[in-house]
Amino acid sequence: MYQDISMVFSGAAGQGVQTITGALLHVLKKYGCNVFSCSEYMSRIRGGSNSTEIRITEKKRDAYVRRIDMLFALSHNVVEHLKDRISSKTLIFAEKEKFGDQWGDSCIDTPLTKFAVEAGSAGFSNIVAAGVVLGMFGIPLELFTAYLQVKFAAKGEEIATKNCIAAKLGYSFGRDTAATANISLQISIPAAMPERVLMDGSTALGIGAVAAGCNFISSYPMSPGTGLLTFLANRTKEYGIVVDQAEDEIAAINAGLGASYAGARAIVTTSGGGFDLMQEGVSLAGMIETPIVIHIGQRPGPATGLPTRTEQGDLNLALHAGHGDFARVIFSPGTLAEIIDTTQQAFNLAQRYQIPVFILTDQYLLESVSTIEAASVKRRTVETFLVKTTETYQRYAFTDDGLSPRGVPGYGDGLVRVDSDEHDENGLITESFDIRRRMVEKRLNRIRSLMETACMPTFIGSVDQAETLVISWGSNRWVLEEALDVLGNRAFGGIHFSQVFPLNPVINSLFENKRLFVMENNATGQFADLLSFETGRRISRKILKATGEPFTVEEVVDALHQSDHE
Amino acid sequence: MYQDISMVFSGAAGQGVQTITGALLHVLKKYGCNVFSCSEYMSRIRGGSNSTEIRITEKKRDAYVRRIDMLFALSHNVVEHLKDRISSKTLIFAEKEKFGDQWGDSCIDTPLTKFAVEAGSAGFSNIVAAGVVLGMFGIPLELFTAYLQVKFAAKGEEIATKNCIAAKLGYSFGRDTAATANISLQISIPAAMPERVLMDGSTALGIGAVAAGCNFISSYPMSPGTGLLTFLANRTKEYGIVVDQAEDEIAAINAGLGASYAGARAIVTTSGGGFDLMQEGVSLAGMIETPIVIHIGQRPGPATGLPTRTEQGDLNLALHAGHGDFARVIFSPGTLAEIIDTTQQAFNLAQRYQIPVFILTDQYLLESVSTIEAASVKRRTVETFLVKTTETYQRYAFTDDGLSPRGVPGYGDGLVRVDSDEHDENGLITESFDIRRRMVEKRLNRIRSLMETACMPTFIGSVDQAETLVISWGSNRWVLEEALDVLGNRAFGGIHFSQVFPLNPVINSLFENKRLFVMENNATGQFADLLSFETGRRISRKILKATGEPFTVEEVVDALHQSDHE
Amino acid sequence: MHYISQIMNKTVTPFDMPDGIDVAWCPGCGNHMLLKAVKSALHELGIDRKNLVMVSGIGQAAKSPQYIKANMFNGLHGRSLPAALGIKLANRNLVVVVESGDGDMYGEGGNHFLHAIRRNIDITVIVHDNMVYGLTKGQASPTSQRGMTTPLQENGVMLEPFNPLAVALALNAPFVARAYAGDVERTKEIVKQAIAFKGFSIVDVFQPCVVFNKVNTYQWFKERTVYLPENHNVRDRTGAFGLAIQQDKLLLGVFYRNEQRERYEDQMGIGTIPLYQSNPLDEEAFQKLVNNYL
Amino acid sequence: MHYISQIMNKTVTPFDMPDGIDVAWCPGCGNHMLLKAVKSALHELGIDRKNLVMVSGIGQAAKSPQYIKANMFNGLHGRSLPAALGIKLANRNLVVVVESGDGDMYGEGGNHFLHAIRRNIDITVIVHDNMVYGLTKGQASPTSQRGMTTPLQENGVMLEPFNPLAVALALNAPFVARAYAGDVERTKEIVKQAIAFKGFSIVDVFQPCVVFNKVNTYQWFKERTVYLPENHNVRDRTGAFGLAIQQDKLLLGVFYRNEQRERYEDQMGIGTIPLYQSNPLDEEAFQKLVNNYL
Ligand SMILES: Cc1ncc(C[n+]2csc(CCOP(=O)(O)OP(=O)(O)O)c2C)c(N)n1
Ligand SMILES: Cc1ncc(C[n+]2csc(CCOP(=O)(O)OP(=O)(O)O)c2C)c(N)n1
Ligand code: SF4
Ligand code: SF4
Ligand SMILES: [Mg+2]
Ligand SMILES: [Mg+2]
Repeated sequence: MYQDISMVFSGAAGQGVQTITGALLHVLKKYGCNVFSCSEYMSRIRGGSNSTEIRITEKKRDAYVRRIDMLFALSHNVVEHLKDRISSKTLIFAEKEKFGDQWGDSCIDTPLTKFAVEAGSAGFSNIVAAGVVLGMFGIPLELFTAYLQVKFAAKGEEIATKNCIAAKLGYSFGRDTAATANISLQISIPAAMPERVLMDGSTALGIGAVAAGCNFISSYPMSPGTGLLTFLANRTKEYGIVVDQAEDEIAAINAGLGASYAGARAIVTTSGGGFDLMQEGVSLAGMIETPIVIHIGQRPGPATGLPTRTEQGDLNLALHAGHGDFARVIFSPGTLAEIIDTTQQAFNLAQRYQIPVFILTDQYLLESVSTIEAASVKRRTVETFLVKTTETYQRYAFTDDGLSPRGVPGYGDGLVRVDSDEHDENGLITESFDIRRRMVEKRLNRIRSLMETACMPTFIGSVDQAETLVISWGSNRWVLEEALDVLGNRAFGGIHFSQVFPLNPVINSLFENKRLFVMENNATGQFADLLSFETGRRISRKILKATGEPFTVEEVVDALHQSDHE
Repeated sequence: MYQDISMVFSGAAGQGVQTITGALLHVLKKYGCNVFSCSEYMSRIRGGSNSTEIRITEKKRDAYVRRIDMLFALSHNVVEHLKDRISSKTLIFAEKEKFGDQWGDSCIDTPLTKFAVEAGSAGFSNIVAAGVVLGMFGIPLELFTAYLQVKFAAKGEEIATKNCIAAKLGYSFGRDTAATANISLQISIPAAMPERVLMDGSTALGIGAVAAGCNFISSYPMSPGTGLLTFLANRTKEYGIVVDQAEDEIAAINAGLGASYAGARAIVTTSGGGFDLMQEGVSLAGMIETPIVIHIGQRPGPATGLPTRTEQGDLNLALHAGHGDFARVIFSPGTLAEIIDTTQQAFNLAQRYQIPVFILTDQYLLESVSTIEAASVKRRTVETFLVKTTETYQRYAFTDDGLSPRGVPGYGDGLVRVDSDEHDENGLITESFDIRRRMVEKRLNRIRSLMETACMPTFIGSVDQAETLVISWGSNRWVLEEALDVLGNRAFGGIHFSQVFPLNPVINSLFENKRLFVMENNATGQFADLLSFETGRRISRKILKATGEPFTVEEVVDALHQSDHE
Repeated sequence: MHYISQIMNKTVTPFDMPDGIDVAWCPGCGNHMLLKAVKSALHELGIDRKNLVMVSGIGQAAKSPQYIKANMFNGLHGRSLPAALGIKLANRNLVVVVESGDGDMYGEGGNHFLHAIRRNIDITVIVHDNMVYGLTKGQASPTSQRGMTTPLQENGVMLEPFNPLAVALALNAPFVARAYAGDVERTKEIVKQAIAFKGFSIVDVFQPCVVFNKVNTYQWFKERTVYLPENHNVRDRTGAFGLAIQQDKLLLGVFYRNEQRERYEDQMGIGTIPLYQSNPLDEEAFQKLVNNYL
Repeated sequence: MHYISQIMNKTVTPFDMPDGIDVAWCPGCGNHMLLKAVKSALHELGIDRKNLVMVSGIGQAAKSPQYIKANMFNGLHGRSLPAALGIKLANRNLVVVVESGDGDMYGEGGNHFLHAIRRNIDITVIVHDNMVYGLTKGQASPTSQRGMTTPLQENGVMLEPFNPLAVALALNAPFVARAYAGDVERTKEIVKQAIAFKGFSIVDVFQPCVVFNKVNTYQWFKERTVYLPENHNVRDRTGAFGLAIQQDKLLLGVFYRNEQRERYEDQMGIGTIPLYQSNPLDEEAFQKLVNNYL
């Protein structure tokens, strides 16, 4: 009897684990469950050992757990790969015919291939597997067959039908197994479930960008940043987006800036290593006061590091990227809603303040799939702040707030002249120290307004009464919430930052008389240091992890439990 | 009567101001004076307005002063260019025939061209000008003619002789002018002056690199970083240095790392914008644990900024350059001796700890000329830390201190395998989380030892008794010392950091019960922030300047004077 | 026509900057003549300066847009081409002309040079090829001749000079030309053809640097350059390659034209409405987008 | 010979890694065959693995050095050539072989490709040209054919494919060759010639990617490739260019050889003592250096 189940599907790259998990997530969501999945995989195209965790929970739980309740082993080395997460309670589903009896008593022989062949081809075994799960949990088969009909519609009726047969064979097997092994899912499904959408972080980012009026992207593929590029590339016609695959990251950001100068709403996407190469471009954005949104999908460094794994190690990089002083904003969303919303904010702020704005995500966030109420997905007004120029237009006119009205070439009677050298109000090279001084101030002054309007963090649990605040940013939003919930100790409250720079000075008051913990997925505690520096407060504890894996709920609970007894 | 004179020579680019100042510095030094010069110039090859200040002082004073005692105007727009620095006391030397009477009473008509033509050609007018100065101050003419003989030896006797005639004509004019205008230099020259060498910062850096056993540089020209590249390029044969002009900065650092991997002692030189492009390479150095020394000659950003001006704006950049966490060291010398010494330390530390080591300088430091006692220029032992490999050699063997013995290919029986991916002890790609964890620690652990052995800062004045410590780093060493001396207030003491990262924890005790001021040439106070973060102490005041000019002694005095009355 | 008179006798064009403006180039530099040729070409083509964007990187050559009254994007060293690409893709109504130096375009910017040509976007690239790094005081550039000594190359340049025409032809650039700044009139004509060409056009312009390049002087170019014959076959790519790598005479003119290559912006289906006029999603379209994931 | 038997029937060379090692390439990939060809070539040339450095960037191809028992510098994506340059200049006794992908070498690393050729340093560059980005899951690479659809190019690739041979010839690369991984034997022979060549040698190797490139398959290459005739004139640069840009048949073999070009390391006067053996200044030399500024 499971009230909160963690199932892991594991096999080699290319074995189609995604076919199983894609189907299950869809059907389970339709049925009304709360579902979540996250994936870990190797940097290779075929072979190796990858796995995807699916959680089915009554409460919304969008976080990675270490525990494996059921493991579907699709290749030999699965148990070796996951040994740290398998316990005596883990049920293993595997084909004994293929893998022998290596997994002992806890293994339920699951003849996927046999059923698949029965349905028409060994290729259907993934569908069989999904069927087994749905059968075990008594999820109506029709939901699955409906899904398959749609999915394989294009491939012709025969294929669709065979898939349905495979599904059904698996389903019956699952139902029987559940009965024998006394397996059941005890999750109450609300009668009237609000409409929910199901997607991964990259998709949310793409939706946010499209909603933000993004119409230009030039980028170079790099995991895990590529998802956004692919999302937009597949919607060029539909939304009028110009998509260019750049020859390198330097080209990407310079093309983005060129486009932005000419009036496009531009974004670039990359990961830490590619971003290193963009830094001179970031500095250019600062100098020419041209908006650009920069998405950094973080992964473990240094250098190539672990290209398909996760880390939150690029905060300092984003914070100090590009030589010279100028204003910037850094968002760090942790939920689908936050991704969609901060992405829109990012574009609007970039335009309003004529600055580079960063969105920091990571592999874990981008590739985790979860749900969100459709009605809560909000569109912000697309703000452009462009002016039609007159003949006397000056791109860098001095104004009270340091923001010069921004024109674009070809719109109005003026000329728009931007210069990476220090320049005067007209954009002409200058060596006047006086103008230099004023231009430096101009570029920095907007930080004040950016601070005052910075997003407030989210409170998790009883922040007021808590003695200790546990602070997270970015992808750790849900793991923190669940850990605090599991811990159930009112001495702990949570605070999550979906904007990490600049920080709203108001937060200082939150921290009064509190012990502060910061949890983050890097080796040194970059946000802890930033927070400590900006607020002048001591961080009592850094909960860190930099192995390339995300935090598990269990280890955060343990870490907090332990501190409680310190 | 001058006891400390500031002379400025100003003209258009290409007019040969350096001929005058080069000769004067040399002759005055030979005579036994303390001399210093610094230059400011526009980013152009011909025309515009540039100037060089020469100071002749009794005490050693290697700092820029705002005050101009004598101004040699070689072109029309000089006074316009320098108007903020000219006072009623400024004597202007100019050719009235050329420039008319625009400069009023304070102008001494100095017919440079006339004398030059008399000597054989208008081209000698710079020599005449130098002669005028030496004549005014009664420096023996022979010192000058000896200099000219050597300098023009290669060009034949006739040229040398004509130069000497020009010198003499200027000299007589100077002597006469001094008599009429009652000008004299009152500087006591010690009977036994120790031997001193005269050079600019770039030369000191070059000497440091050669002494450090540097034998490889691949770099791309960028002001003010090019000086070092040129220095080494002109000495390839003499010292066996391999010099490669790279196609871009990315190539430069990757070539440096390739060479270092193969056993070279490699350096790269650049400025902020070029360094942006090197960051992925810095990250690679961190990952493959391969030594590299990186010289950043700072200049004002963002972007192209003011390419020939000065700033200390790249500290944060160096501190956080490259994605991922790994150890690094940042030096920030402020005197010729410090440049020569820290450069040698940089190479040794890079080799010992297998890390990137930075040397941060700036245009002001690199292009200022001053003297140093020859005997105080010290050579450090060149430390290599290379091992001859055996067949079982593992490049990333785990050891107690995290430092694996470093071998190079072709030396010994082992293979040297380095990898930008996360790797095992053999350098092979790994996706083991456990090895990852240990490798991250390995790369970070050496920071502890680096902190403990970090250079202590230099104390200026009465640090113990002072209520307020004024802190500088890099090129502000001398301006701080002079300002404190001029101020003569025992409530102020100075501390100068020639290493800014990591900081030796011992410094914390120095700051006990002191008010802390930090002065630096940037807009936001980057070192002040770092210091405050690392020591947990409040910085009471940041004295900042980011106009592209260095600090003047006067403004630092004013700033401190003012705080004194706060 | 004599150099000085060419410069002084400045054509009045709508692209002239106000008289007071400080031109930072050295007297006698080929840049002045090339500037004149470019402004005249723009004028004679009847281009509206409000729709013209001059794009450059950093260097002496890259200052050109500072001296042309038009829109300007004076970006980073070596990065003019990506910026120009972004501009043109964001608004194809704009005339986009890139002016930069040999170091900027073929050194720091070499990778963009390769891939911009592959894209074939309708921009014109004019390279002030003085075979030296001017602004940074005389180091070798990619086009420096072997053996030339410089402050950095005291034993002479050791690398094979970069041949921009040959490389452009290898990439099937659709318009490849070479000019000589010393001949303002014919340079202007070549530049006009390049700008009028509907696709990526590259004009490498020999430009004497009177301060740092004492090898490739006005005299040197005068002796070695000769125009392609009238009957030169501009469609023969291999032939053009042979002429481009020829060393005894340096040929000038349009080497190659290929109107067949499809433009990037056309293939992408970019219309005439600039991106700054795109309409954001309305609520309905937004809901539709979200509802794809129901 | 049939693919599987070629791979299985693995020659035992001193460059083979221990058997347990996990080769991360897909079954059936052309990389396996190319690896075999390279290891055999190294073996037959009698190269001592202790003096061999395999250099690469990042990508599927760039994993090759992981599978070759020799010294290895597996650097950054696109940056293999500068690293190789540094290694060779630091110790010219080392045999330096670069192995990387088409994206790595001609995309991210394009600028280094240009300028490494200009230098003419004695290294060998073997490009696994699968006309796609393998490791990042199938986006277009610089050599992708126009029209090929990918996850990112759903309307097909729009850029002109990069022609590595033509560009190398434009830069006067002294050794330019093309091979096909499907023919291990002849590929091995070409690689041997390249490594034996005393200067910069480039071998572009067609390498089928069985997962992401469904256009340029084993079958496709088999139908289109043909070896250069025995009597091909390897000294005719313009002729080689014509053959390199030819589309109907894709030619294989050594297109061009030019022993005349001086090597960079020779021009620099680099001797056989590696830099790790250089002697630091003694006190006297140091004093002399300082005293220059008296
Ligand atoms: C990233 C970067 N690297 C180096 C520089 C320094 N720099 C400015 S211009 C230039 C060379 C210019 O040469 P070229 O493009 O030939 O122009 P020229 O001055 O000869 O006209 C260099 C190296 C820079 N501004 N930015
Ligand atoms: C700076 C940087 N940008 C992007 C990447 C991501 N990346 C890794 S390999 C690769 C492409 C590899 O293509 P190719 O060189 O053709 O090799 P293949 O996998 O096809 O053999 C990319 C884009 C990276 N590692 N570093
Ligand atoms: S340095 Fe050379 S290229 Fe630059 S302006 Fe002067 S003459 Fe012209
Ligand atoms: S993805 Fe393609 S290139 Fe990479 S190993 Fe697989 S088949 Fe080979
Ligand atoms: Mg040039
Ligand atoms: Mg490839």
